[in-house]
Amino acid sequence: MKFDWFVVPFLAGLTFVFGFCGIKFYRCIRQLSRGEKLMLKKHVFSRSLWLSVKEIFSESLLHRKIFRTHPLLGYMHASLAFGWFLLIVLGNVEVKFYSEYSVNPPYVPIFLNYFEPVTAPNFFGRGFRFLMDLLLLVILSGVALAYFKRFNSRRFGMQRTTQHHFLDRIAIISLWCIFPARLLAESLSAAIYHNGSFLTNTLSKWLSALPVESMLYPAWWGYSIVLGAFFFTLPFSRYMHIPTEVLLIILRNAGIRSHYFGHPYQEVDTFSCSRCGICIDACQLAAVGNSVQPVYYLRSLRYQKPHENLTENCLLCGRCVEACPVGIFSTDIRRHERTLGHEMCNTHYAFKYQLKNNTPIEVLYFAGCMTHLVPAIKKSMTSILDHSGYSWRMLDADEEICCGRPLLLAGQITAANKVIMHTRSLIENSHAQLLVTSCPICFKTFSENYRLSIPVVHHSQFINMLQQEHRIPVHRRNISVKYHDPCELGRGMHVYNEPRSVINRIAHLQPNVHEKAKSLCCGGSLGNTYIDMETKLQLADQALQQMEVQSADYLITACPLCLKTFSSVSPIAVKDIAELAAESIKDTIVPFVKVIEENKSATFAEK
Amino acid sequence: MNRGKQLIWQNYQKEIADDHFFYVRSCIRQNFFPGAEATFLRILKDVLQKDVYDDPDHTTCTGIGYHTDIVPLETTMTVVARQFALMTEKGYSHFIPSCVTSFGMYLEILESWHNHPEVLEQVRKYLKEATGRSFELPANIVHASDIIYKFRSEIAQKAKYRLINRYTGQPLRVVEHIGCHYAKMFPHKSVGGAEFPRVLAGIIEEWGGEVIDYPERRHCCGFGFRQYFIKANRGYTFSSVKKKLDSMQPYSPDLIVTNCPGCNVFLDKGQYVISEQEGIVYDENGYGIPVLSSEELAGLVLGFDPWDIGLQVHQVSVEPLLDKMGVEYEPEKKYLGKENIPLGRPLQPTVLKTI
Amino acid sequence: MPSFGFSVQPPQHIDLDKNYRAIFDFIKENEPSFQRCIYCGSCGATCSAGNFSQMSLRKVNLLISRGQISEVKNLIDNCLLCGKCQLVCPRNVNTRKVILLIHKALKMPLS
Amino acid sequence: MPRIAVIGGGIAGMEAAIRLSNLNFEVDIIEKSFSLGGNVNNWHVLFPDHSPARLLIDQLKNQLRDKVNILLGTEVVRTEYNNQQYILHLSDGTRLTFDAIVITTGFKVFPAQRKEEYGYSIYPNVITSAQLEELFQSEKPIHTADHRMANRIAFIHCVGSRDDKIGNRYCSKVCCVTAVKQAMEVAQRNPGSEIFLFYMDLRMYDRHFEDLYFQAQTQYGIRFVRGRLSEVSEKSDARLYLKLEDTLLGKPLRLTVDLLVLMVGMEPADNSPQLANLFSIPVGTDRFIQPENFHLYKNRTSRPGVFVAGCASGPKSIGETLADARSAAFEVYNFFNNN
Amino acid sequence: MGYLFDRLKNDLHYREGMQACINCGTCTAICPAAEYYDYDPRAIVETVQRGDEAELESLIKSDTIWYCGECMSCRTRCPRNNTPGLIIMALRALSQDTGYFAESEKGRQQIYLKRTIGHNILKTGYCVYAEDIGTDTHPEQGPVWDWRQQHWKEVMERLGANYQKPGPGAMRRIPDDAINELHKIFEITGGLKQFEKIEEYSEKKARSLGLQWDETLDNEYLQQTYNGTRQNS
Repeated sequence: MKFDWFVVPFLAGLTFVFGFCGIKFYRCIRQLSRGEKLMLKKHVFSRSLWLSVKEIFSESLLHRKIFRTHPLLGYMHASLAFGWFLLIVLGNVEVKFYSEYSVNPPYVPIFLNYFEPVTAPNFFGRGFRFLMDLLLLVILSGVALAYFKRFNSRRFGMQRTTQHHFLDRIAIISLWCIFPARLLAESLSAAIYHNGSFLTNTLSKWLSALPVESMLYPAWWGYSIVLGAFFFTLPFSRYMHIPTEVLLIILRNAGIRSHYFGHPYQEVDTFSCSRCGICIDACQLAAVGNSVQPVYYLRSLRYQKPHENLTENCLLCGRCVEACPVGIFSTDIRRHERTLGHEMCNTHYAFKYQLKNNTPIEVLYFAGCMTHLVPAIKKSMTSILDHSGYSWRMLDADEEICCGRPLLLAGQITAANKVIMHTRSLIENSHAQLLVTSCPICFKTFSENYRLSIPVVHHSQFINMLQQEHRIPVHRRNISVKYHDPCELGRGMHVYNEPRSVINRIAHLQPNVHEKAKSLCCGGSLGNTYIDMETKLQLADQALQQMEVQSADYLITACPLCLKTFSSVSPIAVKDIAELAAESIKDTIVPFVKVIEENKSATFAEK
Repeated sequence: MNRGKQLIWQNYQKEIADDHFFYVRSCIRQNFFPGAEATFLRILKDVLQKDVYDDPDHTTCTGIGYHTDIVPLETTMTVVARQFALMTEKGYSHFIPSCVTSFGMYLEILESWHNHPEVLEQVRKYLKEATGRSFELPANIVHASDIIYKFRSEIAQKAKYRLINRYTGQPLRVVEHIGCHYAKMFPHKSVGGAEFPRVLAGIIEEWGGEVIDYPERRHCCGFGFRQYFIKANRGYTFSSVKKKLDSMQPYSPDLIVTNCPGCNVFLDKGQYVISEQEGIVYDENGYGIPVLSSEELAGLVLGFDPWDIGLQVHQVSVEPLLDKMGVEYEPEKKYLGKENIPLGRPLQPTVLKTI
Repeated sequence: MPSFGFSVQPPQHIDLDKNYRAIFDFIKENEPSFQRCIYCGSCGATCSAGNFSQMSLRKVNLLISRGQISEVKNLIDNCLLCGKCQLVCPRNVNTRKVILLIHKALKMPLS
Repeated sequence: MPRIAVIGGGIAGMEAAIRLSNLNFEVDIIEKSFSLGGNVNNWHVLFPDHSPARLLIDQLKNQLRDKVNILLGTEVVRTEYNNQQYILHLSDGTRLTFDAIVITTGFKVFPAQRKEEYGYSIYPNVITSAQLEELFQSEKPIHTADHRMANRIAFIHCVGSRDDKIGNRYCSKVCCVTAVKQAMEVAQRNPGSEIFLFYMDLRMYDRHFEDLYFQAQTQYGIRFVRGRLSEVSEKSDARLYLKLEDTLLGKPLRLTVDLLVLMVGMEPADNSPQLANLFSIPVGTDRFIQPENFHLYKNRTSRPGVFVAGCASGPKSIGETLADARSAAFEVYNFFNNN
Repeated sequence: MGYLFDRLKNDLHYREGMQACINCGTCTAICPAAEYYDYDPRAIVETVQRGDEAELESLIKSDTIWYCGECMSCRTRCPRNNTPGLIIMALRALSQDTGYFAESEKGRQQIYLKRTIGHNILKTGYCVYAEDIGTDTHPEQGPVWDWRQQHWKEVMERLGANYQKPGPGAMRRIPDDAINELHKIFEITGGLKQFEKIEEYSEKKARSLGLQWDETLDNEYLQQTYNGTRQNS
């Protein structure tokens, strides 16, 4: 059994990390409900575990997603994570090759060259040495990049980068030191035993001038110490994400989600944030100077800092979730945290409206609060539904019922449930076969919180269906438009194609850089109760600029709220997709408007 | 005296006849303070040697019925017409109501007749049909307090007492309360207008007192007709009284003078009610603030026996005031009837002190 | 004391001399746009809750600025936070935040 | 060259005289008081830009200098008209002949004591907006009549305007914004004071007026209450007790203030009806001089050669008054060049 | 505008009281009722001015119009020379004419007023007759009043009243032909008709409420209107 005192820092650190994580993970899993524990068991002891393994490999080690964001950034992360991983694996294989013991303490592979200094290695030995050097080189390049990124993040496709705090700095410094230290130790031993490869050899030649024998032992100490330092700070720094992410991936693939604030899954989520800062650019609020992004929010959560504004000040547009390489549902965490402490709203609403007639109908139309402020949509939907030939009725003509989502988003769960119960009973009692709504916000709520016995669709889907079945005529018009995906409809409900096919039947749809999952938020989101109207309009303005709407005749959207927010700042007219469809039912466009449109699109063609 | 008020008063001077009056009585005053009307007539007849006719045939003007909305306008108008007819038949043209509600109502009706002659004609027909009487409109119609105002200096000359605190030599601090219907409807038919009425202020100052102006001076006494006569609404009345008393208390008044029978009742009885309900009395000695009508005050300064004037039927004892003024009176005679028949004495209230 | 069958009441008016401003100030501190309100009533006109209750943010703002807190709770209790008022407000008052702040203020010891 | 009499030496008269003399008319200003500038002499700073009123008057005076013949302390007592000329008999006994007349007699502030229930001239701490302007002249904080710091101040709109009871149904137009301007000025001088504005409608009709309103609300925390003052009474400590209704809440409202400012409206100057009479030109039910036509000929009167400008023909802001004076001058010019 | 409005417009009180309201609130500001009840004369004038028949109907069916004390302080202050007080009187007349007064608790009190004041007028020629104002129904009148009631006649005579005797003087007996003239006037001018209406509609209401009803003041219905079901307002 080989031992030397210098391995103590490393060994202690390693034990500490494993101990810490062990306890932490055990705690998390114990907090899971019985059902969730079952799901976890089913996942771990079944073939589906393979999914997790694959994901751990591709995300935690190769960082596939980050590669997609920016190759250089991806390489940086992959080189460090995957490189180090291979180093450890290879180290262990090499040990098997030399050591006479079948089992070796964990430090042996790390400090192999101290315990088993191979003199004059044979062919295999040289192979190992070469691979080791190669990996080390790769890792070092990663370190170099990381170091470089501190000064110039733009080269890595990041406008802004995270401000780190104290513990993170220690951790990051020790991490940066680990591999240079290893290089030094390896090179020194290479200088003595001449067992290095291209990297260590070259370096050993330069070092040979120095008293290498007396330097070697301290070098090993140094290597062990930085490793130890890293391991000790890891649990308290961003690097806790390395072990946590593994658990996260497993839980996620087991189908476990968070349902309330403080759910173990959320703790895992929180700890899995590597503070890479990719969410900062994704967040439109950053552009107007609010540091409220998940990276900061989760950090403040993790260190129990006061963060009320962080909780409230979020559009819940979900762009950060889309961008997050780890796939953290930070918006869920925020929404759940909002429920804490301010369940303030009423829980007994004295609704007056009752169903006047409940003669069975085919389509039940729910305009939604915001739609009532955009009569054009109501009007268009009326004519569309009349043309559709379906029997239909409008549920919220009295403008007094609500889907309940605004309350949900503000964390007023109990109140929201009352509203939901009421509206749900109205829907169910209407004996309709299909529920159509014009508001993506309502659409999401109906689909997620209502457990309705009838299908619910957004009007863009409904219109698409009608057009496909030729239930409503379509007249093509010579206009070119841009389409804006509403958050709740796109990222929220993954409805991307129907609106586009509707538009394509009627007008020329211009490409839009920020589309589908990458779509921008209009700024008017109900999710944010914090920022004032001015800021919201500022966001809308920026969004329009980024979408380069000027090139189009109309900006088409599918959400009354987006429409209202955009139209107050938009340089071009903003229309709802329903308006577009309704207008194209008959050639209702006044002639001279057509002329103008044609000239416009002519000039557009010249561009 | 305040310059600004003088300027205002100049705009509200009205003609007040100086003799040959036709007097009509007040329901409330007759019931509650019969002595006040007796005193008024005594002053006019004996002190001022005026000709005043007290008609046995006249009736209520139905004012309270009118303002409790049970008597229709036409009916009230015709009853009023009848009073005028009596006046005309007896050969008078100067009309003096004792009651402020009546006074206001007479003015209101005359105004309506003036604006709508057809209504006047209709009323003449009604009256003819009902009673065979016909009438002339009064040449001059003023309230009893206007008469006292007109002759305030004559009274002052004949006065035995002045509104001076004989212990301090300071003028008595007097609160004036004008019945709402005296000036609020027709400021130009009043002395001094609705905002700073002169009618009582003039009397008080003339007789040596100091008038105090307090925030709720113009607030109604709270009678409110149906509000008082229905028990369920009566809180309205005494809440109003309380508001007024609370507002005047900081000025520690010695006396409240009013020209309206109703106000007289409620400001007086109100002090009893509030003392019972809230335990509050509005003067430091616990006797409350005496409330006198202009007639009673006139009688008092002229040296009439307080018990002839009828000050014993006030709930708030007047003796502290009499002492301040130095009025001579026989305390033991307070509760005696005619020919000094003893009638016992009222019970003591729980809080409010009485003598 | 005889039973009078009625009782003397204090006057019912708004008394700006004992005007309770704590809640107004709290909201003003946390959301300055609150004091821009010109009481035009646009919010009340579009209010969903207004269709089944007396809710009107205009009225709520008034009551708060006049210190008439007692009536506020059962008004805003009807609010659905739908945010229509925010879109129609000519003075861009951040109405949803204001309402949440009012709820909060009413829960605080100061009220 | 025709000779023009401008009756009234306020800013309207001065501006008209300047423009007329620029058009090479011979101009006399006939002013009954002993100084030029009229009411504006009493103002401190002007809305919406807070520029000093004195400056405006001085500028006008400079332009007048030795162009125009100015008769101070003079009034017109009689007029004759023969062969298209007006002979004016003046209070100093002289008789002057003119080819045209411009009436710029302006306005007088509403005498607030006529609104009896407001206790003006009875309660010392009730003052008018005009008096407040005078207080502003000294750059000191605002105190009450009994020398206490004014910590609670109320401004009452529509005093002498929009009021059939005192016989003025019309709106005086400038009081709303003046109240806001003055309230802000008081807020600056008396920091921490509570200021209330009681209005019926806020008529912020012109450029930047609404901005002033916004500022007053957000920067100075001035409190606007919709309701008209009904009654003022004095408390034993000489503070004033106000009774109104908060008409937006439909509830009676009470408050005590240290100082009450009445936003007095405009009434025709005392001599303007007589003057109208002398020239036998009609006045409206509001007693302001009636122009021949409200849109086309708002400076002409029914009488050829007699013109009107400024507040003599109804309430106007200073800007409007000056513009009106200019257009009057041009009307005079047309009068002579078309005949 | 409709049936009710046309009738309202014919009322002299309405014609004299209603010019054109600018909702300034000077009336409510000094209204004694507005400080005691949840009451706003301005709002009433506004309702009437708005001319909505349905609103008017629910107004004259409500307690609201019965809160006014008819002190007429409002008349003094109105910058448009309206008199809310007179408008109220017109509304009350209409409410009694249509029988809607019986729909509100405050309105129902009219029967009690009719049976006290109304009866006094026709019986005695006085609106109030002190002997009926006992401290049992009017405890607020206090001990001195109580004493007077015990020695009613004596005190009256002590104070120079011509108590219940013919000829002039306070509290005299008003001659029968005077009383008869009053009756005749009431008959011709619609006074009696109004009394009958109040009786008729009140009786209907009493029956529909299942309350005991008779000619006196002591039956359930009248006692309830007099003493009220809730304290104050």
